[in-house]
Amino acid sequence: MSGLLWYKRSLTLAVIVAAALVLQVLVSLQIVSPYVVASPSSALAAIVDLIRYEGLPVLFARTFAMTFVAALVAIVVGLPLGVIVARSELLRRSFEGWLGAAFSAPIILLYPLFLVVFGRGYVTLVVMGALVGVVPIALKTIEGYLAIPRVLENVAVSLNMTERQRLRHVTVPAVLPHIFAGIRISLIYILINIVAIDFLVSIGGLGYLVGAMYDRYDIPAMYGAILFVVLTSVIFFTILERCESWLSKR
Amino acid sequence: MSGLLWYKRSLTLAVIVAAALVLQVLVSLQIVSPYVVASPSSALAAIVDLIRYEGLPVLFARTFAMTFVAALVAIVVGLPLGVIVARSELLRRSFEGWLGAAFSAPIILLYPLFLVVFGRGYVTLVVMGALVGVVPIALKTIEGYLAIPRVLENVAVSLNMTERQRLRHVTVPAVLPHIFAGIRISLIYILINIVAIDFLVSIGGLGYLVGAMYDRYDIPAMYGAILFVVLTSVIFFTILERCESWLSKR
Amino acid sequence: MGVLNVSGVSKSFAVKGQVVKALDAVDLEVHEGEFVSVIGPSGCGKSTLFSIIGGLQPDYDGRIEVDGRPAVGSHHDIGMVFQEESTFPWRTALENVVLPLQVSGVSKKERDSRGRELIRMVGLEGFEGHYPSQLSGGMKQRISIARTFAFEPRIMLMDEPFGALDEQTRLLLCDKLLEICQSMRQTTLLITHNITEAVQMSDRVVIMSYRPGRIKRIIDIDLPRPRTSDALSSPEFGEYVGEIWRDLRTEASKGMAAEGGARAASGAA
Amino acid sequence: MGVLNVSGVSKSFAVKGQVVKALDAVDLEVHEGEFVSVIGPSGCGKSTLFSIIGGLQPDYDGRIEVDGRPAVGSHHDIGMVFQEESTFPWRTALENVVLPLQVSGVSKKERDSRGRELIRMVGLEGFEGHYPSQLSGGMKQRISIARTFAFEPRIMLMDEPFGALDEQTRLLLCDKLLEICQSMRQTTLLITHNITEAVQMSDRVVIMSYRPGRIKRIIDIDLPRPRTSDALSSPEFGEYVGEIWRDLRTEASKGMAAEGGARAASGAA
Amino acid sequence: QDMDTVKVASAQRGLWTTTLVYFGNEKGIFEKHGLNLEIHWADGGANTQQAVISGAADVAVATGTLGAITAWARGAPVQIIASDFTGGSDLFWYVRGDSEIEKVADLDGHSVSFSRPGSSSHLMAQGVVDNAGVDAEMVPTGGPSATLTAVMSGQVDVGWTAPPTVEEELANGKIRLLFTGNDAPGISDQSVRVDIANRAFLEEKEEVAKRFLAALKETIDWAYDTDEAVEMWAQMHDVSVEVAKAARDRGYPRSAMVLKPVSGVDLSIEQAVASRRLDAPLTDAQVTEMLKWVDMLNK
Ligand SMILES: Nc1ncnc2c1ncn2[C@@H]1O[C@H](COP(=O)(O)OP(=O)(O)OP(=O)(O)O)[C@@H](O)[C@H]1O
Ligand SMILES: Nc1ncnc2c1ncn2[C@@H]1O[C@H](COP(=O)(O)OP(=O)(O)OP(=O)(O)O)[C@@H](O)[C@H]1O
Ligand SMILES: [Mg+2]
Ligand SMILES: [Mg+2]
Repeated sequence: MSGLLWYKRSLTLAVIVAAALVLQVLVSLQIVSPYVVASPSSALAAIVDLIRYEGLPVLFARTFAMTFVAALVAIVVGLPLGVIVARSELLRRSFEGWLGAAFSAPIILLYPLFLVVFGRGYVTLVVMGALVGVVPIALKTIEGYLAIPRVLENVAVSLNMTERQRLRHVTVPAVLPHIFAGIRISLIYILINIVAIDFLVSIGGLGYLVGAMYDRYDIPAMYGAILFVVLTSVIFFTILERCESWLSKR
Repeated sequence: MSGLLWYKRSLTLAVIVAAALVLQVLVSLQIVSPYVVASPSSALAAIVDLIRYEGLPVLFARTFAMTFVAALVAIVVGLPLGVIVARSELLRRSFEGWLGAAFSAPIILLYPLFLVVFGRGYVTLVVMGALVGVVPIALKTIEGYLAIPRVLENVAVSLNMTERQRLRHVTVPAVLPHIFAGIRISLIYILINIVAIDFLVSIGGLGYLVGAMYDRYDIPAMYGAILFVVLTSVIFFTILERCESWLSKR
Repeated sequence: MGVLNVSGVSKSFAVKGQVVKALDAVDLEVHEGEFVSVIGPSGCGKSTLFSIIGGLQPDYDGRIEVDGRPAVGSHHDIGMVFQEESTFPWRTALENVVLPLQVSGVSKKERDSRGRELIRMVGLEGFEGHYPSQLSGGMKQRISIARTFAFEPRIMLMDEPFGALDEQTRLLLCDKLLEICQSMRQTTLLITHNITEAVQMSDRVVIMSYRPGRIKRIIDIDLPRPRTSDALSSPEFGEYVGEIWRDLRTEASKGMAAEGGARAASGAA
Repeated sequence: MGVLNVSGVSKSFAVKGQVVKALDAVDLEVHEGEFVSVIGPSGCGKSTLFSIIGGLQPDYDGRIEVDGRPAVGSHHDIGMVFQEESTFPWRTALENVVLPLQVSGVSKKERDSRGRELIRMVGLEGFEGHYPSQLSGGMKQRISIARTFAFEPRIMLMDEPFGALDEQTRLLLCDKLLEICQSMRQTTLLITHNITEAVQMSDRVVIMSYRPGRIKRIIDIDLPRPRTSDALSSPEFGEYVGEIWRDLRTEASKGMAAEGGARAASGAA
Repeated sequence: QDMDTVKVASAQRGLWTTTLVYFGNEKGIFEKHGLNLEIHWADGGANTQQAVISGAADVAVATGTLGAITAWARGAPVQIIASDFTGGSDLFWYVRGDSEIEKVADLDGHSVSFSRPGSSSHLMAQGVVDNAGVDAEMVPTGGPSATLTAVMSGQVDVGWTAPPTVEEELANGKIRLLFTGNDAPGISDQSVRVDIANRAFLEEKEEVAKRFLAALKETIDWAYDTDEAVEMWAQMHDVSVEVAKAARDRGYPRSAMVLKPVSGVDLSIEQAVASRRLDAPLTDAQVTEMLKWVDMLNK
């Protein structure tokens, strides 16, 4: 496994670096206007100032924390929801498909109202993040729950397992991978929503920073900030991977 | 098939109606503030005015058209991209996973720059929509392409099929379902992005309408407008379903 | 008076309105140390009978007795090997085999040593640490069998354990299983649709009719023990095979036609 | 001088660095109207040979000749039935069967009538409109076979067509196939790992060694024709089965051990 | 004595009127009145008012009159507590130096920007355009710097701004002045921006609100009697004090900075109805109700 994984990682890295280089050239040759796309080097350089003067670390920490909490909420709500729906034929039939589409519709447009209800603060971001995050987790949980091999459940019965043993030895390990897939998707949703709304109403996270830099028309700094948004998602994905392999090892 | 489908539809409908009723009650009992959530009835009522005074039909048509064009572009770009990547081991290894995550990162935040490049108009919306729409289509195409059963390709060879026959009888029918799944996802992305950006910079579609109603504190009208966003997605999904069953029938 | 007594067991399923009678008044008796096979065409109700005896299928007519005491629900004296591939993909071979011991709370140390022993018994030493995805179909089945032996059941209940394997692997595994069962005098009820397998292993072969699943005939196999697959070439062996096939052929033909129909019906849903 | 001549065919695969020799100098000759079976343990290279003869595997050593003319690439005179389930899920039974005709541009009207005829031939009348998902495994295989017959090949090349089916269904289908081939005097090369099947159908059985895949022995089956599965019970039949099994047993045992190892290796990747 | 905290929402950090409260706070004037301000910057229009409606802020300064009226009329829990700025002398509209637009009459078929719907810039631009009877497209472009980008990149033809953001570009001819807010009819004596407060806040802490407005008044006097505020302002935009001072006197005559009365309300209502923010004009009774706090709070 790990060998391949490592290979994959380094490949990805290579591609990213290559892309960066190309961009660098394009920009420095003015083929792409530096008022639209900052050269990677200048973006990286800008990060220094962002840290020194704009309190990047704090903002980064905030966005990270908000995403984390929102994800937790989404899991705490989405998981049971998924299980309930999966267990009920009727609910499932109706929830899947159309509602799925309707759900993923423009919740983000309602941000003003959430501002009204939850006030102009971190709570709003977390709530809206969690809201968009719940759906994929629930859906994937359903999927996983339905994918548990009947035969393994039969084995559990034939071995006279208790409910708890069965949960521990069959249900959880079987559903876990699906749940993690769900968490991955919802993490992206959550992060994008939190950052985007913060960008709009300047509540004080990476989104706000991106917005502020744009308002000053400091393009390199803006990209520097966006880099940190991407970094956030990468960090979360790494953590998730660890959790998963750790959990599935037991 | 159709019997079940019908059953599913009606179930969904039932759920929606039920939800609407509950909301209606909550709002009219002031349990939920009408400054936050409009009662479904008032939202529906507001639609009349939206049509009469705000040119809802035109705005709706615009958003619909923009989404449609963006989707077309996304398909035209994403499909070949997917095929190319699927065919190259190296590209695939690096594109999947991490880049997928990075991709789905906050493109929407770049809208100011797109305004600069493509001007403050429909083009920007279409371009940004297409941009976010490409990724899922490409990914699903890859998935589908890799899922073509080797044995069917062997059958094609053993029957001395020409490249065209092979494409028509094996590749296309095998990949089609995956592609459609991809189109569904990207349609949602596209619609949300187009509406959201339009909401921010009032270019003149449903997003602009939602924004305008919000600026006027006309909450029912705002929800009325949002309803039409959802309607748009529903229409697209219905069309897609038709296309798919029609295509797979031949 | 057998270890396992099945008397008058009937079972029907409601499939889209109409009722399918899967089992009809099945009587069956397995004695201590005996090896009995139930053979019948696909869809005749073998797995249904299997799950009823194993206690996975609570509602049925008739009675199941173990040592004369009525058996309800899953039973400590009955160990099951399933038709489908039933290893836990997230557990290594060893972890799969020791699962029953883990469930009944045996210490890690002890269960490991016993697990390794069982794995040796089914001839898989060296593969303790492999995951099912790294094993061939035949090896996975051997793991499932070892797992059930770890359960130390009085009665071993198997549903086409080798159904998914190619004939040669099957013949080899049958030899292996036969050897183990004979050495342990393991009471076994084997469900199969493979005639050679049934003849090769059994003291008695129970032939089932297609639908409703009834017991059509019981044949005593008196070939000398210990047996191996080499018996294949003996004329008596051929006799038995031929005799059983003559009985089954009609049933199987019925089955093949009907099955397609059934699938079509369900597929149309 | 046979219709199909395989001379000195060898093939190696590079699996993670080390080279696996799948086939080693295989010579084989199939005459007009003859039914030849190739039998060998799992992993001995049967499918490799199959795909080389069928022209799916262009790079190999040795020569394949049809009517004395070297055959390169997929060949109009060779029709293939695959080991894996190979019906097109998005086509009905009829549409599956007529695919070869459609490819070679036969008019809709004609190909339908011929398609129905073929479906009747394999005993599936009434299922023309069903999709594979609505058919049982046995029925799907019959569809694939009918599809290959629609191709009207001079040589029918089959890779374990019944490998996935239960023994009884297999016996019945073998009878069916046998009947068809005999009536059409269809030249056939059947690849199988089922001894009974080989003996029941063939004029000659080619036994392959495990690895590298070599031809270990060729046995002529002179049982009276027309044959059916009833021959099962005849002592000669048992003789042949026993004889072949004695040869195969050692190979199969080698296979079973090695295969697991191989899977482990590949699985570990 | 112990301090009362007032949460203040203000639009667009950097404009004279929106930032004055901040300067005053820095100077310590509010502290002197026993007030401890928490200022946060929204981006004008409905979002500033949302802060107050949601209770996230107690008061908002320098927010558009139209938006305030609409919010109040729709029953949102907000009250107008003072006039922030009267007349349109502080906002002006410009075109690129190379634009073919010479005068307002040339605006036909061109686009004119404003900050956000319902803001004072919206109302003035609309006024000028309507008055000239030209058919121009109205486009919300956000803050002055974003707007400058929009103009320079040709997204809009006419940009809006407020001193001293673009003094430099004006000087070196990159842009040309086209019209100011006062060119809109009736604007010169209309309260285009008001200060608003959350109703609950007013009812619970009327006396705090009084002190806030008193401090605000003192801040204004200080900002015109001394040059300290202007210096702060100049530093914020790093322009010379002279430039800043000129900008203040041209754009923000002291006469426009009276907290009371809120004038030109009828015109505002008229415009609100015209832009369909109100379904019907407010009755006199409603108007009195809407403005009652202005008199109660401003001594
Ligand atoms: N849960 C179920 N619901 C409805 N019908 C069922 C169910 N289980 C079995 N059946 C029906 O009962 C009959 C017997 O099924 P069963 O699986 O016992 O046959 P089988 O002999 O095990 O077949 P095979 O040899 O293919 O395993 C079949 O017709 C099947 O369709
Ligand atoms: N494409 C390939 N790449 C690498 N190794 C291969 C490939 N195809 C086959 N092999 C190896 O060649 C050997 C023969 O494979 P083949 O499939 O021909 O055996 P087989 O006799 O058909 O087995 P079975 O009876 O299970 O179908 C095996 O060891 C297999 O691992
Ligand atoms: Mg069964
Ligand atoms: Mg093979």
